[in-house]
Amino acid sequence: MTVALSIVVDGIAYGMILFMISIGLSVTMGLMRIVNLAHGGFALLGGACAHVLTNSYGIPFIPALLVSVMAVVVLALPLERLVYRHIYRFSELEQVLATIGIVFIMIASVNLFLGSTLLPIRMPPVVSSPVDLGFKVLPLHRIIVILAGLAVVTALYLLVERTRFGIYLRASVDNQATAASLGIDTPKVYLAAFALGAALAAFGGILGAELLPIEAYYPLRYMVLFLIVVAVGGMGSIIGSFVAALSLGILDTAGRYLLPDIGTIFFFLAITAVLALRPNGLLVKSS
Amino acid sequence: MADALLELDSVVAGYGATHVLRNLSLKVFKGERLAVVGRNGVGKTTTLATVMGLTRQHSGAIRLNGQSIDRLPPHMRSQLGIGLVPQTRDIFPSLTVEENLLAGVRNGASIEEAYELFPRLKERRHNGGSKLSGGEQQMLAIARTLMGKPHIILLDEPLEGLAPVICEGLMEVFHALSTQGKTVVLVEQHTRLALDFADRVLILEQGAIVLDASAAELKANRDLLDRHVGVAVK
Amino acid sequence: MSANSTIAAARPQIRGAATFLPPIILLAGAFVAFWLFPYDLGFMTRILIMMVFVLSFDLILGYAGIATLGHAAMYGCGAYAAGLFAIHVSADPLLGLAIGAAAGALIALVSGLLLMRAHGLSLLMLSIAVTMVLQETASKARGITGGADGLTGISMGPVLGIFEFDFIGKTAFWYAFCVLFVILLVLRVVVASPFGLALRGIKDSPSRMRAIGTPLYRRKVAAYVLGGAIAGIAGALTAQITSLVSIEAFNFALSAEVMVMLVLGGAGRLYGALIGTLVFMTVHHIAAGIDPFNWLFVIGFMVLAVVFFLPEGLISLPKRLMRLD
Amino acid sequence: AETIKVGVIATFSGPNAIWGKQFQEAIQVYVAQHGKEVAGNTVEFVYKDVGGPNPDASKAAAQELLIREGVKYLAGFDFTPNALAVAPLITQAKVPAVIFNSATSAINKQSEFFVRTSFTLWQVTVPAAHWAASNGAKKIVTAVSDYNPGVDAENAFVSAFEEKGGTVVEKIRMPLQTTDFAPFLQRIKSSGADTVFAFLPAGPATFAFTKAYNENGLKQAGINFIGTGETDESTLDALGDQAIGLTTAQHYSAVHDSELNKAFRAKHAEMFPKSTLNPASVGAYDGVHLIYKLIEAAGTDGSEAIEAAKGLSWESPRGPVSIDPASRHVIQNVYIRRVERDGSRLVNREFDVIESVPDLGFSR
Amino acid sequence: MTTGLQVRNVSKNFGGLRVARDITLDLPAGARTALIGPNGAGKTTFANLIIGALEPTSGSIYLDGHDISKLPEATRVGAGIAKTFQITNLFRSLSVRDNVRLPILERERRTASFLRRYDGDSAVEEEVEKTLAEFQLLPLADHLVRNLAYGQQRLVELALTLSLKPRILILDEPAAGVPSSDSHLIIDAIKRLPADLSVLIIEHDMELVFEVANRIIVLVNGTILVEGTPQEISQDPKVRELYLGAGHG
Ligand SMILES: Nc1ncnc2c1ncn2[C@@H]1O[C@H](COP(=O)(O)OP(=O)(O)OP(=O)(O)O)[C@@H](O)[C@H]1O
Ligand SMILES: Nc1ncnc2c1ncn2[C@@H]1O[C@H](COP(=O)(O)OP(=O)(O)OP(=O)(O)O)[C@@H](O)[C@H]1O
Ligand SMILES: [Mg+2]
Ligand SMILES: [Mg+2]
Repeated sequence: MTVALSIVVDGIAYGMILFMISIGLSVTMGLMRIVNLAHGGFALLGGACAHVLTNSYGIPFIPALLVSVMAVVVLALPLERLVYRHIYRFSELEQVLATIGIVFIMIASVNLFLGSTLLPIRMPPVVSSPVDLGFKVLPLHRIIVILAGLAVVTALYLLVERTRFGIYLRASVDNQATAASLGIDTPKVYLAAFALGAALAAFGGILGAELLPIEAYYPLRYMVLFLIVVAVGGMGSIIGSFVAALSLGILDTAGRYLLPDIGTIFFFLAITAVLALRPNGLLVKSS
Repeated sequence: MADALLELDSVVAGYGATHVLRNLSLKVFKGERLAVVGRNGVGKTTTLATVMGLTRQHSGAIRLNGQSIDRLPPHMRSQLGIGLVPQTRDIFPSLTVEENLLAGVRNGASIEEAYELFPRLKERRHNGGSKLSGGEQQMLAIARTLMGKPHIILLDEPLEGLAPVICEGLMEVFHALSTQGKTVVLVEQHTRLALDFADRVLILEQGAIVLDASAAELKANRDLLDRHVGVAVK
Repeated sequence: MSANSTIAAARPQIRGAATFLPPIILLAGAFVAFWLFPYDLGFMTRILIMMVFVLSFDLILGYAGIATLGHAAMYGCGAYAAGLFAIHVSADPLLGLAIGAAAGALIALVSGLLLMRAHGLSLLMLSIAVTMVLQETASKARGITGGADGLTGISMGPVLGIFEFDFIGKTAFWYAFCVLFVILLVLRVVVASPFGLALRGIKDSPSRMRAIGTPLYRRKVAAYVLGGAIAGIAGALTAQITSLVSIEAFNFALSAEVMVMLVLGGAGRLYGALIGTLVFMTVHHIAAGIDPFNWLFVIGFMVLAVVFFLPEGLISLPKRLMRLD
Repeated sequence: AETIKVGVIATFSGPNAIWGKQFQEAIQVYVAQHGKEVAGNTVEFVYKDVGGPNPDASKAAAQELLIREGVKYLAGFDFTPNALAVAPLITQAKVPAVIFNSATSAINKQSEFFVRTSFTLWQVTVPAAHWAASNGAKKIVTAVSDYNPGVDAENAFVSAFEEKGGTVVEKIRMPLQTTDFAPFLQRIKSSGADTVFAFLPAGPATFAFTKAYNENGLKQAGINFIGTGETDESTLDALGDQAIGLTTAQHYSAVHDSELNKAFRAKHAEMFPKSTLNPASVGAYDGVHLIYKLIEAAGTDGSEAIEAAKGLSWESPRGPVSIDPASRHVIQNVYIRRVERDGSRLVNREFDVIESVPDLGFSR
Repeated sequence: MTTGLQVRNVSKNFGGLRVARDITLDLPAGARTALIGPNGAGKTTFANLIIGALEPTSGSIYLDGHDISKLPEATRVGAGIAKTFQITNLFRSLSVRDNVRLPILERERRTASFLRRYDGDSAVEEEVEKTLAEFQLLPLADHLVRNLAYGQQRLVELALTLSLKPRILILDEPAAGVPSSDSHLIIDAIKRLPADLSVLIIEHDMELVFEVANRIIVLVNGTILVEGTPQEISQDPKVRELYLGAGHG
């Protein structure tokens, strides 16, 4: 019984971190439909920035977090104007190639300035202090991530499904020429969505750094993990990504509790089963 | 004659490096009903798409109300009052019918107007755009463009795939629009329909206008049409 | 009608030159490389093996349009099968290749039965999952595979009973080249066959393909198995020439790199696969030699430049240049 | 007099580039201290990047070095497969290869021409187990990453600990891909052990594990930590305060207290102010020292050089070392250290020593 | 044995929407049947049920007396049922010639062979050229389909489907997008079809329907409203009200 409870609590805590670090990809890849392998790159840049701010300049965590997210947005805007804007029109394979190129350059840049070792982000000690939930001890940090995750999923859901911006975004992605002929300023819509994706990537990267520590090769090391969440969640579905991240978190945690020896095999076999049964995502019944 | 509402002046345009329109010039006047006819592949769609800014324009000028618009991106042209109903309909598949309409709403238009025009759409309002029948898609495409309250409406074979009753109704709608002062440009394969509807008819061949005549003149002079468009006009 | 640039393909008349020229260039290239860079045979052999591997992926991705990120599965299985075969059964290289091909084909068949029902992102993830499971299995089966330390103790007999593998790597080079050449010829026949045309049809419009009565799934599995067999051969070559198999053979990075090389060169064109591999590996080698810490910049910018200026891949460069004047 | 080339095969790019960097810096420090001239010959180092564990690239690099560059000694080798891949080549070419890092005992069996100046897992893990047993550990749980080095470490620790009469209550193998260690820490906590022996690859895994060790309250629960390379100097600062108090057994600490090491550290700090020393550094430093000695003794004759290496002993920055003639592996002291804060940096402070330990895994 | 296609009590629901309700009809060999009806009546859906792209919720379909309701699409095509797409669906990055060649090769069961060239069979090549000529597509033969104007693509669509030489042919709005000046190409092609072929035409162009069909079925809201000769249908007041409007008769 306590094992089951532990699995659920640890699983949700882990799953929420998965959600936070991959939700940005859900926006760029799922909604905007760019195969954005550079997603981790934005998380890396955000994390590296937060590392420099907290470690080298001693800036407290919260302001460093905000500044880093802003910095990534500021970087993403010209990048979108100059590079990504052309990438939208590419075929999927060309997008793979282009975004891999971008991610290589991001990695090389971080590597050049900060080296290839871990780039820890200093947090106030209280953040990592254990909180006793009665049946279980959970670090405060995880509780913060859980709350942040819930806030993000709600806000994004409302934005995409309930606002004109959401409609404009989905329309522009479906058919840019037609959306433009209807008077939708597609470049601006894309720019905003892309900046949102990059901001979420940075935000998630920094909050998730406790588990997936930032280092130059971060984007490549965890690329598969990000992709899995989006695939299991279903392209373009915010709620889907959320459910997928939590389920994967619980699944992976259960594997570690119950079948530690074959944890990895179990995890991937489970994913295979899920994708075979629900190829379009957890929440979408295959027709 | 008054100044043209829309004017194309020696426009050369196409896709990539290919030229489809070769020195095309035409004028459309306010409140006019203009039909464009021609065989397959002569550039009718390309003409409309070029006005909208969706092709690559190599040279020439496009003016709306005397203002040059050929540097403007499509959405600015749309905001200036040009509306296009594309031949391929291009319904947004990941939006519902209602959201498709909302995507086009501007200038305080209400989607109830669209539902009045096409009750069928109201029945299917929560259906995904990709799950409509061919004719329903056509209705949605027309309604969606009208949601932007355009002054000049470019219709690319809007009747294709619609039931005859609906076609009749639609032609009446187009008529009504033009009596409200809107300008309608209709590309149509069915020459008879086009002649019945339009004041003036342009015949396109190989990316250029080969004939510009009033509908009445053409009706009277059938062999002129035959020569340019083909044998099947009955 | 519109301009000539929309003409699809060369008419049959000029096919003669197109048929024989490229293999001759390839052959000549090998001799020139062998003669010019006698000290780089080890590296050039790696390129040749990689070319075989990328070619096998071209059949699947470039022709049939099946995008996977787990092509290393077949490569790794081929490598382990050939390695274990050499240790426990026979040191004959050609037999080993056959075993590698069989292993690649087998794993492609088994996984393909599942994978070929999937599409898009979920196909990508499924193919990754298959590779991960294989890698983890190889890592845990230390008694058989040597685990993370690698499978050691492979020592190969002479090719055809005549050509011993030598220290400088001459035999290895020509051995790998001959395998590449044969595979290339085989693939040329395959892609110009009705089967090859059907694969291109599948890539273009699966729903239409079904509507003309093609058993889509069977064709896709067949293509996957054929690609898998060739990937298995590439893996077997590595095992035989390096005399060691490591679990890195199943690496995700390898699968991804193969895709990058293919798209870089031009997918759906056999010679695109060859050019992409050659350019990617050579640039990587030279850049890493000059500045091992920062070569990633070079690769990153090269890849970006190619997608932006040569969207059909490096193979379209001559066409582009010709169009300039 | 001639120019004698030494080929260094290591990882200079990719996520594991730290190895090549540490090697190269140590080599340059050694050369700066001792000059390039050995017995009238000039020694030149040629570096080859293999980008990580990649035996194909390693073999091709060795071929190129041996044939084109005509190197007389090979050196480097961070990952085991990379070393294993060159075994047939060096045997055939009779060129000694000095291993600066790869820690699997079996490598030296694959060729007579391998000599190793680093350590093996058995060499440091057995002393760790013995030390733990004689310092109050009764019940132990092992938690290792599930790959060959981890399993090696587990075997070494368990056998040595049980030999000393201790009990191993649980053996946990954690998948390499693990990012969230909370479930494992939970198991460790509830296993009833008083000490956990951990082995993980340095980098993200160690970071997340030590973090989880603290956050899940293991320290408060009185479960001691003992490890080997987890507090490697290259990641120590990144681990931060959570690492303080962690106990490890290793053959070298950057703050080892000796004149030789002080000189090494000072020169290194002068040449590479942003960098830090770690066990890989001393492996390379001593490796170069060994190569110099071999050149003195045998010039470019590989077979003779290997003979000369056997039994050679010298004073290293890590303390006294010698080459075991049987295993061609370095015999050295293993130190028990604890992480402490020293000014702005964290250090591995030595507080106990097990002397003259050979490669205990070679004969297994 | 009954020849041709029999549809028995077929229904299809999309969630709560009933698009086909208990449809029963026969398509005997040699028939020229037109299926008309308001937009969204379920015509395309019905065609998809016959071809096997959709599975019926209930009911069965027989071909020459054999139940084919459970067979996959590809098998049904192999058995001689073919359909054109209402929304053009072609091999866009292949040439026009290859678009016609592929179905012929498939029909001849050649696409599993990989030892000979795809253009190596003279009989097939002859047929390809003949088909292209019939639709006046020869000048475009080497163009990629994606570079053709929409109307030209419609012609390729038809040519491609006819190359399958089916016994049951379903044409979903074959003339949509084809100018009236060229619709004779389509009418001619339909008229040239072998006499024993059963054709089901879905079309809103009444001129075409009246020209080629000898029987018309009117589908409204997923059920068959009436069935009859062109004469009867064009006089039917209900059909006029629901579908034809004032302009026809
Ligand atoms: N996307 C494209 N890329 C390249 N060429 C194109 C493209 N679309 C159309 N074309 C070519 O441009 C020419 C004109 O096409 P357009 O679609 O304007 O003709 P159209 O008069 O509208 O024909 P239809 O009556 O068939 O709709 C055709 O020859 C066609 O092949
Ligand atoms: N996959 C689907 N899911 C839900 N509804 C669907 C789906 N496919 C079709 N429909 C609905 O079923 C109805 C019938 O569609 P169908 O395409 O068969 O009409 P149709 O008679 O061919 O019309 P048209 O003449 O306009 O082409 C339409 O209202 C359509 O919206
Ligand atoms: Mg058109
Ligand atoms: Mg229809």
